[in-house]
Amino acid sequence: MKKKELCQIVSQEKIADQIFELTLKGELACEMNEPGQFVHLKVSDQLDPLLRRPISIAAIDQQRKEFTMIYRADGKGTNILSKKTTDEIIDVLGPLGNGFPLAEANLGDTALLVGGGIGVPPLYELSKQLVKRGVKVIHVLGFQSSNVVFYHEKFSELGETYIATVDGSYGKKGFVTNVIEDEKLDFDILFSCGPTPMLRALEQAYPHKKVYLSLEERMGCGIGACFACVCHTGDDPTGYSYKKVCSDGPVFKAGEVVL
Amino acid sequence: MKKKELCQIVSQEKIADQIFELTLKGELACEMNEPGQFVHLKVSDQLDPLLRRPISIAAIDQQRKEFTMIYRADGKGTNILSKKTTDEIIDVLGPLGNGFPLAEANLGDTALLVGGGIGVPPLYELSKQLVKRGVKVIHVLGFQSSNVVFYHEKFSELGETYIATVDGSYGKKGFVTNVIEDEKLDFDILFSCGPTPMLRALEQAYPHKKVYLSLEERMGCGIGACFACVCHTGDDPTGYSYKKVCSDGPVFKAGEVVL
Amino acid sequence: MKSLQISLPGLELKNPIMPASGCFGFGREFSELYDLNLLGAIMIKATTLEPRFGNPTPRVAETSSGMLNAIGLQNPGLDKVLNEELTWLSQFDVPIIANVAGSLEEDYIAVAKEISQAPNVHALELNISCPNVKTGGIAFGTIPEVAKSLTKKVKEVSAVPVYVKLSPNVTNIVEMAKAIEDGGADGLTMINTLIGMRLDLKTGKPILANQTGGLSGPAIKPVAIRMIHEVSQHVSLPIIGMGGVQSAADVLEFYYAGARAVAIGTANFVDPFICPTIIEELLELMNSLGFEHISECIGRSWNKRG
Amino acid sequence: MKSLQISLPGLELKNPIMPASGCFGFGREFSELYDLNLLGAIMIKATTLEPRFGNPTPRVAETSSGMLNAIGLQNPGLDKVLNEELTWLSQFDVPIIANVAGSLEEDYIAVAKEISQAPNVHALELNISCPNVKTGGIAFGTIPEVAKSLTKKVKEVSAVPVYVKLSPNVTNIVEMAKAIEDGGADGLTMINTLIGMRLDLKTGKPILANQTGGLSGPAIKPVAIRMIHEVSQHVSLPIIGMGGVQSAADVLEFYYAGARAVAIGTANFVDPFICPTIIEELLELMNSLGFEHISECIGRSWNKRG
Ligand SMILES: Cc1cc2nc3c(=O)[nH]c(=O)nc-3n(C[C@H](O)[C@H](O)[C@H](O)COP(=O)(O)OP(=O)(O)OC[C@H]3O[C@@H](n4cnc5c(N)ncnc54)[C@H](O)[C@@H]3O)c2cc1C
Ligand SMILES: Cc1cc2nc3c(=O)[nH]c(=O)nc-3n(C[C@H](O)[C@H](O)[C@H](O)COP(=O)(O)OP(=O)(O)OC[C@H]3O[C@@H](n4cnc5c(N)ncnc54)[C@H](O)[C@@H]3O)c2cc1C
Ligand SMILES: Cc1cc2nc3c(=O)[nH]c(=O)nc-3n(C[C@H](O)[C@H](O)[C@H](O)COP(=O)(O)O)c2cc1C
Ligand SMILES: Cc1cc2nc3c(=O)[nH]c(=O)nc-3n(C[C@H](O)[C@H](O)[C@H](O)COP(=O)(O)O)c2cc1C
Ligand code: FES
Ligand code: FES
Repeated sequence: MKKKELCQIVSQEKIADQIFELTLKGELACEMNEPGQFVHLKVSDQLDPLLRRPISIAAIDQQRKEFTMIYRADGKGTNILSKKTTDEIIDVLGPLGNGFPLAEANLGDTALLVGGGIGVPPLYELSKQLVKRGVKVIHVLGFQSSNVVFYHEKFSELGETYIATVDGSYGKKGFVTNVIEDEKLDFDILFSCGPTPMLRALEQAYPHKKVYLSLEERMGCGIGACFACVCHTGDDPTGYSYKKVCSDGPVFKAGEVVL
Repeated sequence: MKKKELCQIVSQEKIADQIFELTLKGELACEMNEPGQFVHLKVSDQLDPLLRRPISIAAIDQQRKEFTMIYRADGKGTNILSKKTTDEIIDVLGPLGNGFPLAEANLGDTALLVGGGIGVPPLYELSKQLVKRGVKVIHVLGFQSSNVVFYHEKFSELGETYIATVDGSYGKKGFVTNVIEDEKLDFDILFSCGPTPMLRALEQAYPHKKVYLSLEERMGCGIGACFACVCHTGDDPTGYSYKKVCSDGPVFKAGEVVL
Repeated sequence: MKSLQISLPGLELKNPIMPASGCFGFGREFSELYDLNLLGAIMIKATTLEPRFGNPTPRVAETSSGMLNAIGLQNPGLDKVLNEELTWLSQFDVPIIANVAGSLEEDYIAVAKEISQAPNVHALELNISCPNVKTGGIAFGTIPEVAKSLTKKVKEVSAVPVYVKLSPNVTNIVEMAKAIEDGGADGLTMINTLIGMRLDLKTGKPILANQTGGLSGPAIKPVAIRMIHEVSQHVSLPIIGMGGVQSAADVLEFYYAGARAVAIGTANFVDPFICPTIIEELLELMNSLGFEHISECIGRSWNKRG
Repeated sequence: MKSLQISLPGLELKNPIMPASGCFGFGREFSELYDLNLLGAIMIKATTLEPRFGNPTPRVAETSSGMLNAIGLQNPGLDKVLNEELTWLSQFDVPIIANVAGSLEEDYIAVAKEISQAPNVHALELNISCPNVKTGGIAFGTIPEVAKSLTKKVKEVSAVPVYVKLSPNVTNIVEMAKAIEDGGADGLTMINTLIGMRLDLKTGKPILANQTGGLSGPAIKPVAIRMIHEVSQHVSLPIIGMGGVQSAADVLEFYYAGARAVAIGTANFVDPFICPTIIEELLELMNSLGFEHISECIGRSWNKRG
């Protein structure tokens, strides 16, 4: 169930250039059952910045009632967030949205997890849960350059992991799609989160495979009430049919919505 | 000289109901030469609350480069301020305005210092400096009730100190003016800071004495540029003549401006 | 809770707090979070005759203490609103104020006529002020004669009292309000959003796909207060106030200005529990200020009692 | 520093940053803090024919990400401004834009004629948009014909180019701008403040003695951007943009919208060093975004280059 809770910072650490790993403690953690869901964070008690920020859940530890996020301190809100320290309190709304459908991956299947930039984080919890279910995971993670690469080792512990950087300063040079082709990676199911062009490329490359994509869109409410985050559905003769990224997504089956 | 400086919090302590004592460290302290001046504080890095808050300087320690303020956490800005803790940084503009004219009190004179509520703080540094100059000080301090009384002991260390509370829950019951009459306090010079009705009563009660009053007004710039804080001057046939509380005051000679 | 009860034309409210149109959908999402029966009323999302998809995304952008939106009146259309949304809402004991929008006079009239007959719709809110729709629309909200004529025609067909929602994007808000009063409206709701825009630092282009959007949130509260203060002294229609309300203190500020009830928009995104929270805090705040009934606060900024 | 140089009618600016009228007095206070020669220009406080005391206090109130002011055009009057303030300012190598205000057409004309002859006054800014003065004033800023006529008459007597300052409190800002262009203005400055109000929680009464005041600060930036974006595409006059600027990024947003120079008002109160700070940061920001000259940014939100 969705809850609003004042969660305490367990730890916040810079793990790459402008990239922060934030772990919070809260009862909320016990409601987090699907990897790929997100939380909506209020980064300030004041009226500016006003809106919450949507951030994916990157790891869940229900026993300790903790959950972890990884985010880039980019604009105003995330910069404020990055200055908070242990024991400070953050107002969290979540968990929100629908995550990756674990049940679609069967025991013994190979799942390809493809992440780009700050789309990588939700794949970490996904990978952990897939591994736990006996699914073989392969990770292909794309970043701009070496200074913003994170979690290489953590992903490697769970399965084969390829890193691509646009400038070639770390791992393979190029895009994640290049890596998948070059390495001739085969899979039964593909899960991805990252920039829209990447998602679009994956959708087009594997029209006959099971492909699940996690989308991003600017949000107001985060719970499905304001219609800020809608997208057109894939097969829609009327043009009126829509899905909301926040409450129908953020994860959609490839083809379900127009990227 | 006026400066803008990021000052570090040395200590912040609650000393009465909603009343906080805040000590900051900064080079600014060395510029503070007159008791009765104020600083203009930015309580948040964000755009809300937007404006600075004027707060009087209550004590100066130039050797340690520290200065102390006492304020009531009342509205939005002062409440934010009150949550800051040691080592946090505050953006301070100051020292601003003109303080109490120490030189008007001669060696051996008796100075009556009359404060009301959050008008009391600047009288503390004033009293210290008067005592240092060999002036005898008597303090009459008025508060709403016992729970908001502060610095009784500290003032007592410097001279005779009377406390009045409106509800009689501490010291004498009544207003400061009642105390002055009842105790038949005599003086050569009177310095006061507090609510306007109190200042007005004092001005009227002692038309032939040397009386200096510190005013409050809502401020924009705090440095004399915006004309937010003007008041009419006392003797002004045209009606156009004015003084700015922030840069001509906040301390005026009784009669100089219209209260 | 007697001290929060208040009546307006068509509306017997257990309390004066209601979510503003477009910021609460049709209530489904919030019903998962709290009991909608707590609300004084619900202003549902703008309904048009035909379904509308609305504008391309991005549809929202943040501004200092505010936000811009250009949803573009996305809604499932009159039929679905009647048959699915209002029917679903009828399980709650909460009066519904139906926000009616359109591009042509006929559209407004058709929607008003039908939707006003739904048993749980207790009032209409004519949305003549949406800044995010290209065709028509804007004239209704900015030309007094046009507003008056529309109000009149909608009044003729409506089975329930008609409130008209004022746009703040006008030179003379009192003139607009008077024209609408002349048109026979039963009440006013104000204010809708100010027209605004944000440009992206990197691309230089508007952040919103629609370029401009409606500015809402605390940033616009002083504009709303000033307009309600002025209008409430010049027309006798009851006003439902809105624009940047985030707290019980804000609610009182709208009352003092001259409102008889208060709607909450953007704040629902900041805190989805804001409406029930404010209802609770309002009672405490009134107590601490010595008010026995919320109606004592109406127009306190200008009436003699104050 | 070549990359920040820009020319507008009457103004050869070393950089496009200037304090906005009313937020910088006549520069004396700020001259104690930094070298005024750093500034692109200075817009001095509104000058009227006779000295004015202005409104009673309180004259300012804070709002979310903004402030209200109702100074009421306090100024020492034309003679003193000429003989004391402008003379004092002549020690700096900074063009002065003289803000001209009044209640009657004659007042404007008289002030414009005289003040435009001061050697360091390089342009006038006709303040037809001050929301804080009861008599006259407001019609000049809201009725296109009245604005046009005033512009024409002032142009006839002015020895320097005339900029007209637009009020955002109008239904149709483009119509106003076009009328002023027709009147022969050399440029526009926009925006002045939005009319707003705040009420005191305890007393219920307006915080400002004048009741209403002008809303400025970051809260109004999206309104300013939208208006400049619209006006700059419909009239060919150069625009000096303002409204909520707090940073170099904000300056670029105004450029993208269509401004040719940018004024900074309220931010001077938040940080008295804001103007020189922004001038410095603007260069860095332009570099990091790959702009060689500030003029490349003009109208980027709508022009083809962008
Ligand atoms: C479902 C979802 C999950 C996300 N998960 C992550 C994550 O795990 N890690 C991470 O670093 N980022 C994530 N993002 C992106 C993240 O929300 C934005 O980077 C963040 O909101 C930017 O805020 P800001 O204060 O830095 O920028 P500002 O420019 O100050 O933001 C202004 C406004 O725009 C919105 N906004 C700006 N960029 C984006 C964006 N890319 N997507 C959505 N809204 C945006 C903000 O939320 C805010 O409302 C996610 C976005 C979505 C929709
Ligand atoms: C020269 C001077 C010295 C002062 N010294 C002290 C002091 O030593 N201790 C202390 O507790 N208070 C002092 N004050 C009053 C103090 O400035 C206000 O209590 C404070 O600004 C209120 O801010 P807020 O955020 O709590 O209230 P809010 O209501 O959030 O303030 C909103 C706006 O109104 C202004 N404002 C509200 N009340 C006052 C007021 N009484 N005077 C001036 N501006 C006000 C604020 O500065 C702000 O701009 C002084 C005021 C002046 C002018
Ligand atoms: C996302 C969003 C959607 C809105 N949709 C509508 C709408 O459909 N009809 C309408 O009359 N007003 C609409 N509004 C305006 C609000 O009802 C309200 O008048 C305005 O936002 C000011 O209130 P606030 O500051 O509390 O949000 C919308 C506002 C927002 C933020
Ligand atoms: C305290 C104050 C006084 C002002 N006085 C004047 C004035 O005398 N003449 C004028 O044209 N504008 C005046 N303005 C408006 C500003 O010049 C500017 O147009 C407006 O504040 C928007 O810019 P900002 O948000 O950067 O402050 C004043 C604004 C403030 C805040
Ligand atoms: S963010 Fe409001 S509907 Fe998705
Ligand atoms: S506060 Fe600006 S002149 Fe005094």
